[in-house]
Amino acid sequence: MHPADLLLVLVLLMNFLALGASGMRVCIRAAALQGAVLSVLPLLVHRDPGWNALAMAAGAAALKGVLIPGLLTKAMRDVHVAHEIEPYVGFVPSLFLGAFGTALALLFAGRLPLAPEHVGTLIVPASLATLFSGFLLLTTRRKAIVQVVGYLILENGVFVFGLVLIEAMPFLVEVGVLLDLLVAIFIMGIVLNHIRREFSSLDTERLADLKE
Amino acid sequence: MLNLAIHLLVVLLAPPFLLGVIGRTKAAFAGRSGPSLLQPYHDLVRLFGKGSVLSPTTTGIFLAGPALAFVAPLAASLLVPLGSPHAPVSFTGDLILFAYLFALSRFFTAAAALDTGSSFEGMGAAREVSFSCLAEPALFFGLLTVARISGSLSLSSMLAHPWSLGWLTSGASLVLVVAGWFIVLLAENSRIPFDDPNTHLELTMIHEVMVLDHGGPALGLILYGSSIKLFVLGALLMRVAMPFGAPDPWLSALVFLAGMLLLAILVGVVESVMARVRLVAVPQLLVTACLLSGLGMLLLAGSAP
Amino acid sequence: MALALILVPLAAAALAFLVPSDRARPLVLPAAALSHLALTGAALAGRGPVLRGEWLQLDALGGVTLGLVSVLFAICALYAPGYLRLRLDRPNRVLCACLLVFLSAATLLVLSQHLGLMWVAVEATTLATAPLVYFNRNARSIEATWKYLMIASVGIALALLGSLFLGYSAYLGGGEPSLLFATLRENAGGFSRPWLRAGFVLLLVGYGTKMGLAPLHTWKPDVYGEAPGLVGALLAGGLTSCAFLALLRVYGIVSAAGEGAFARGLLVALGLLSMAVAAVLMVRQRDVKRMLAYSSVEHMGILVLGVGIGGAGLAGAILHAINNGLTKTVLFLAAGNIHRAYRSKSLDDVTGALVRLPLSGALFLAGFLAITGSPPFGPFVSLFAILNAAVSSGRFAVAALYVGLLAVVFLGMGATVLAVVQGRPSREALDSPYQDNIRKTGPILLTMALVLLLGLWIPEPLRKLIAGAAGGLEGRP
Amino acid sequence: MRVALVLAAAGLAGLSGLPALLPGPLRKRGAHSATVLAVAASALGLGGAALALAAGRAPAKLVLPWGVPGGLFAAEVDSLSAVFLIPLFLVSGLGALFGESYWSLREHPESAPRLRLFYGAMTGAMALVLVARNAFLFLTAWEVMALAAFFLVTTESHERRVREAGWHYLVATHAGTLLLFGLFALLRTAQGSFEIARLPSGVAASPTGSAIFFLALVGFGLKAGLMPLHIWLPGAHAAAPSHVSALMSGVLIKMGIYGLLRITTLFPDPPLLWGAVLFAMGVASAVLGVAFALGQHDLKRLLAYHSVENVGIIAMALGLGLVGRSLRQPAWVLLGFGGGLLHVVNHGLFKSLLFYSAGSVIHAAGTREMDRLGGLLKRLPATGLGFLVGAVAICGLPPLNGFVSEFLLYVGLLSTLPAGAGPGWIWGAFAVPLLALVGALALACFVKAFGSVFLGQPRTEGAISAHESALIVVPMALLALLCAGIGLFPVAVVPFLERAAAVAAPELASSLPRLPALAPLRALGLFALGLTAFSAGVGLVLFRMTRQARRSATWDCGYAAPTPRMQYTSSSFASWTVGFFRWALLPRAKAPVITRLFPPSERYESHVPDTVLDRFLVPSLQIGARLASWGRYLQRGLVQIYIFYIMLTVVILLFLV
Repeated sequence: MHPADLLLVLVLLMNFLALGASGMRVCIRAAALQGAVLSVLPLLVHRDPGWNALAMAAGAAALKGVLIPGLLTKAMRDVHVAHEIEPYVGFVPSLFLGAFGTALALLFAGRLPLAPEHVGTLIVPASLATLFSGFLLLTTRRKAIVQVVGYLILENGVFVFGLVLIEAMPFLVEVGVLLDLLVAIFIMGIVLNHIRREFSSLDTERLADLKE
Repeated sequence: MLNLAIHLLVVLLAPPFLLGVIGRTKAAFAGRSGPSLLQPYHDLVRLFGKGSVLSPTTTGIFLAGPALAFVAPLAASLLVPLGSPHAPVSFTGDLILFAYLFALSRFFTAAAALDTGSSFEGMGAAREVSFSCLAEPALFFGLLTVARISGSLSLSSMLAHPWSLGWLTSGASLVLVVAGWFIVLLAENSRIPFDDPNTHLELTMIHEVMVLDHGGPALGLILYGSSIKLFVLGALLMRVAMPFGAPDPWLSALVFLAGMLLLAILVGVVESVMARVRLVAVPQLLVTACLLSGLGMLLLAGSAP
Repeated sequence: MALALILVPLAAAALAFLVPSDRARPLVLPAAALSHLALTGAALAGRGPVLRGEWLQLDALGGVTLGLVSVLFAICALYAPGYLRLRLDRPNRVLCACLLVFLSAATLLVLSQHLGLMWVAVEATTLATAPLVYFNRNARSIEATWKYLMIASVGIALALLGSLFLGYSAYLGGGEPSLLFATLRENAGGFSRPWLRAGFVLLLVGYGTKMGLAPLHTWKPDVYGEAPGLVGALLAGGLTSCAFLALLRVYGIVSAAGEGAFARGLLVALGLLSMAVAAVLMVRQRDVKRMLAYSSVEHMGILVLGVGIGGAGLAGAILHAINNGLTKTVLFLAAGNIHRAYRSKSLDDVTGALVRLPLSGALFLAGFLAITGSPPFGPFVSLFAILNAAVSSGRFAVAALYVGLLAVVFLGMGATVLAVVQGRPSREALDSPYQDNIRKTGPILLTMALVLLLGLWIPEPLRKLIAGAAGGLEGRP
Repeated sequence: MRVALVLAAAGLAGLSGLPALLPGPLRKRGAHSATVLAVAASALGLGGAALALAAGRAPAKLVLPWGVPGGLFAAEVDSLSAVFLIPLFLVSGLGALFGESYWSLREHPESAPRLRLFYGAMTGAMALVLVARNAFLFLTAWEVMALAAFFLVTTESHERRVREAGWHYLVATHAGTLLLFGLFALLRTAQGSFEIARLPSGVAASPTGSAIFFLALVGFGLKAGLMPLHIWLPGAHAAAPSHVSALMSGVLIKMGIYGLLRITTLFPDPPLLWGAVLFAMGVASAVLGVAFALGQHDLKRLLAYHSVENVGIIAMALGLGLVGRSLRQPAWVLLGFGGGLLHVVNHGLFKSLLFYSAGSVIHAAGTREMDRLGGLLKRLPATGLGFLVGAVAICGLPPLNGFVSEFLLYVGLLSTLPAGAGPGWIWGAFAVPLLALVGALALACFVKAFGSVFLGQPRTEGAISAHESALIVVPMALLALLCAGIGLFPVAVVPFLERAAAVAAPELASSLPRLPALAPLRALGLFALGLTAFSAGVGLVLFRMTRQARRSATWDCGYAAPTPRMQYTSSSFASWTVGFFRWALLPRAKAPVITRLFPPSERYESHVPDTVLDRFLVPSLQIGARLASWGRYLQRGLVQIYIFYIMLTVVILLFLV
């Protein structure tokens, strides 16, 4: 077993935690923990981690594990709304869907050709399962904050896949991660703030005036 | 030239006589002695001598109607061979011109009727133009049949065809066509059962109500023109209906005149034994004529070599 | 030269950010735009061969797009001062700066010859345009911005994943681990097929979201509806063309790998679907700008359909990107003027534009006729070229659907456009203070003249450029 | 030289409207110069077309490079083009003259400049359509023509009726243009280039060939107004200013005929089916067109439906010619194409005349409702006379031009009849009675129109105070003279028809007989002359005899107080014939139910809507729009659903991998 697989199992568990959480706080923490775990992964996968990899890991951990969840928690507190998530699809069905997706990801990944060093690792299935969980949160949750969490998890899924290329094409992975974070901060820091000011709510149903 | 002169003479002199014959036939049926055979001539002369009254509503169109009612049948007569094998004027497709000359006259008589502004004459004009929409195809189906059998596209050669032979080969078609044409003849000349010139109930009349406001020479021209029309259409019918060709021109002329007399008597008989049909039945009768002659054409097309 | 093209607008953005006056600041825009245009012209004139290993270069395809973006931006920049003078109620610092940042990002996108760098540039254009959408600072515009960012970010994330897939496909194929397009195309033959195909799908969805292909188009009506006409024009004409360029670059790799037929099948399907969805949603559309958004969805569909048909359709699609960009600019700017005059963009209030604003109304109508493919305007040439490609490749069903959908779109769009321009304006509309003037109609007129010109005569250099771009994508020199 | 002349005329006409746009003090002079330029362009174009006709079989061609993909500025003037160019330039020039006072700058300061601009553009574009020999050039000219016509139709777009008509027109014309896109795309695959030139034999029998023909039939048929593609025609003709209606009806719809004919000439071996289908559509258009015309109470809609009828007659003739080509019957070809093309010219002349007269009536009396007019012959004598000439001509009555072209068609149809020689095609003969029916119905319709507008007594105030302006009489007089001229001297047009027919049937060009050998036009002309002279003589005598006549009111049949409103109306006049066609016309009537002995005042209304447009197309489009509105559920505003779409797309597409 690859040492990274242990952590990847943790990542998968965090997906389920986020899907099953009924409170926003738990949800945010699950994403934060997932982000922090992921930041460490490149160091394990890399055969010869250099300084920049180390710096990347530290930066990512700080952002994903601390800064963003902190901001989200603050936003949540500022709105003074109920912390219940109020999903479109219930928690239990969400969990089942998540499990189904994970199973599918395992099946699907098994049929893809892999480089010898990646055969047998959980990288590809974990990535796909995380992506799927992110999508699930994005499409079934009502609160804007939880959607942001969903987006973060989606990003994490992409990041996990980046691990397979971290040696061949480090640039793509690193830049991608950084810019994605920039977007996340953008959405939260600025837009959430404006939404709160305009609507004094973060319920996305209030954000459905523009339609046919 | 001589041919033309004789032709014109016949066309100008003979038609009123037909009206006289019809009148006498009807009188005979009614058990009266009736007017003289020459009475229509007297009527015309009298009308041409009279003055006239014009409505201030009318315009020149009012006079154009009578003029064309006279000129068009006369012009059409030039295309039909009477007794002789050849008409004075003959060319490919002259049958179209023949039919359209009557249409020309119809246009102007109907317009002249509308010119008076009277709703009764308008009504008559409407009926006249509407019913001829149905008469026209019947006439044309017949012409087609005749053209097909004779293999020719000009009236002269169509009618000069040895019809005794035609009756032998395509008798069924010809019977249908002749029947259809006879109905058309009655309708186009406003005879019973379509129209009754003798009643004076404007609401029921077709052709006659159109000319209510015409008088004097104008009315004379109209009456004269309609008698020529009867004569010309009758000639067309009889040339096909009578399968007697005669080698001698004089003899053939005689046969022709006898045929015309026969036709006039026939019309008189029909007028005597039938009543005018209801107005709504008029289109049905005309559609029947269409179907008859159309069927004639169809039979022919079906049995084409 | 390449760096200058990217840095000049960036510097201008910084300058705009520093200028204190809302009145003076917009003037930075035309200045920067014209210098960018001049630089573009010079770059196009001196375009050299594509060098291996260079991350930023101007090839034929980039040349076409750069020219389009630069011209469009110049037109919008010329229009902007007049427009912003009307909107002094809002601070325009962020708007002006972000417009220029967008230009810089778009230029980067066009010039980049590297899959990752291109992705970064696409991301940057998204970030630069989000504040533009939020210019009006009301509930509707924040909603539009939120949806734009959410959907575009998801798309971008998928594009990143797709890029990674493509990279992994290359990695499995062995050879040089490089994401430069030239290298990718050279080595494409050995790539791992499943990863390549999956990567293309993800990139198609990702950049397709950015382009606005149905059913990924959902942000478009909201964003185009709520953004100022000027921004709508830049998004519909410039940004979508850049996204199209990104998609084309990816297509170039896939087709070099011998998977062109697979990619084209997907493109044809998505293209027709986009046209159909747009057509359906355009019927009885009462909001003028949303209608234009759906028209944009339709034309994005046409672009990928053209690529999907292949052959002459590819060149037709590239030409259509230009025509669509120019014509959309006409439509959005004219719609912007109409919006200002009527203070509404709904058919309930907007009617009789030809009476109220003879010039803007006429330009709007002309733009409509142009975009629906009427000769003698430019889009006719490209739409017809795509049809010809479909017919001559024997795809009659596609051709018939294409023509049929164009007809439905005409019906839907025409009903709305004619309702806008014909009839009599209301009292309130007649009394509103807005008046057309040369600053607000001149740029539109100029654009319309270009659209007409492209319908009657395509300059030789442009034709060569398009032929080169299409040839480059299909592996021909 | 000929091409250059025609192209110069097209260019001049196309730009002729520009001076009208001049602002301020130059406005008036600009409008005048626009008219002068348009007339000059017409003169130029007529010269070019006449030269081309005179030159005979050697067409003149001009090819210039053109910088659009596949485009080539290829223009050619052959006899076929020239036959269409003549009515085009004639009617456009006269129309410009007519419009100068009919739509003067003084009365219509807003729309007059625009009208002149698009009038010129449409004229120029039509000329270009007729000479274009390259698909790109053709389509460009075609659409400029179509769009200019749209702007002309919507000249009075502040009226709802006009907007609706314009919209219907725009949709129809754009649908047609899209079909033409398909047509030319297919033609290119068969041809190898965008050139409009002859195809190799065998293409016609292939699916591509059939597709080309049927696309052309529908695409061009939409412009020509063949039933049931005529949907836009009545509304647009009624909505446009009258001289524009004249140009549209007289010339624009013939562009559809021209296009169709031109496409068929590219095939050396058209199948029998093509001609038969065109022929059948022609019969349907002719019969139903005139039936619908009878049901109208709006003068211009009535005239518009007659355009449908006449296009039907033209299509019958061209169909006959095409059948003749398939069956190698030179006589049918010559009579069909000759008759059809002559009818194209004739219809251009008399329909313009009728529209000018109608325009003069509307201008003078302020209404187009025939039931509100009446007695105008006394107030507008020249207009009335013009209308009368047009009416007699359009009914195809001798001695005017309409008869000549219908005569050629009749003879052509009859010549399918004689048994024995050659393959039979008896359907041609069976159309003869139908054509006669059409003639009789047209006669009924024009008696109704002429009678209720010009004869009797004025029915309303507007009709009483009507007057006519002198300047609009000139174009009408010229057209009336031309109608009479062709009717009385039909031999004059024989060589042109022969040459044009030879172009239309290239493979038979050398074996075509002479037209007089088939149809005795000389005899016909002499007969017409004689008829005219004799009728004039009899009329004169009758006039002299009645000059002293007493004047007294029309006999009222005993009615106490007849009023002009009690005259037989146009609707009543047509009620019999509308009744014959109730199955197709589906007239709507609102009749009061009289229950009391002394009923209060009541209204009776009857109306004949267009069956295809109002009963079928508009309702089905509304249903379509309602169905489309379900599609809006796609866009419900929830970002979650939107992201779900993205996910779904990814999943589906990945499964396709």
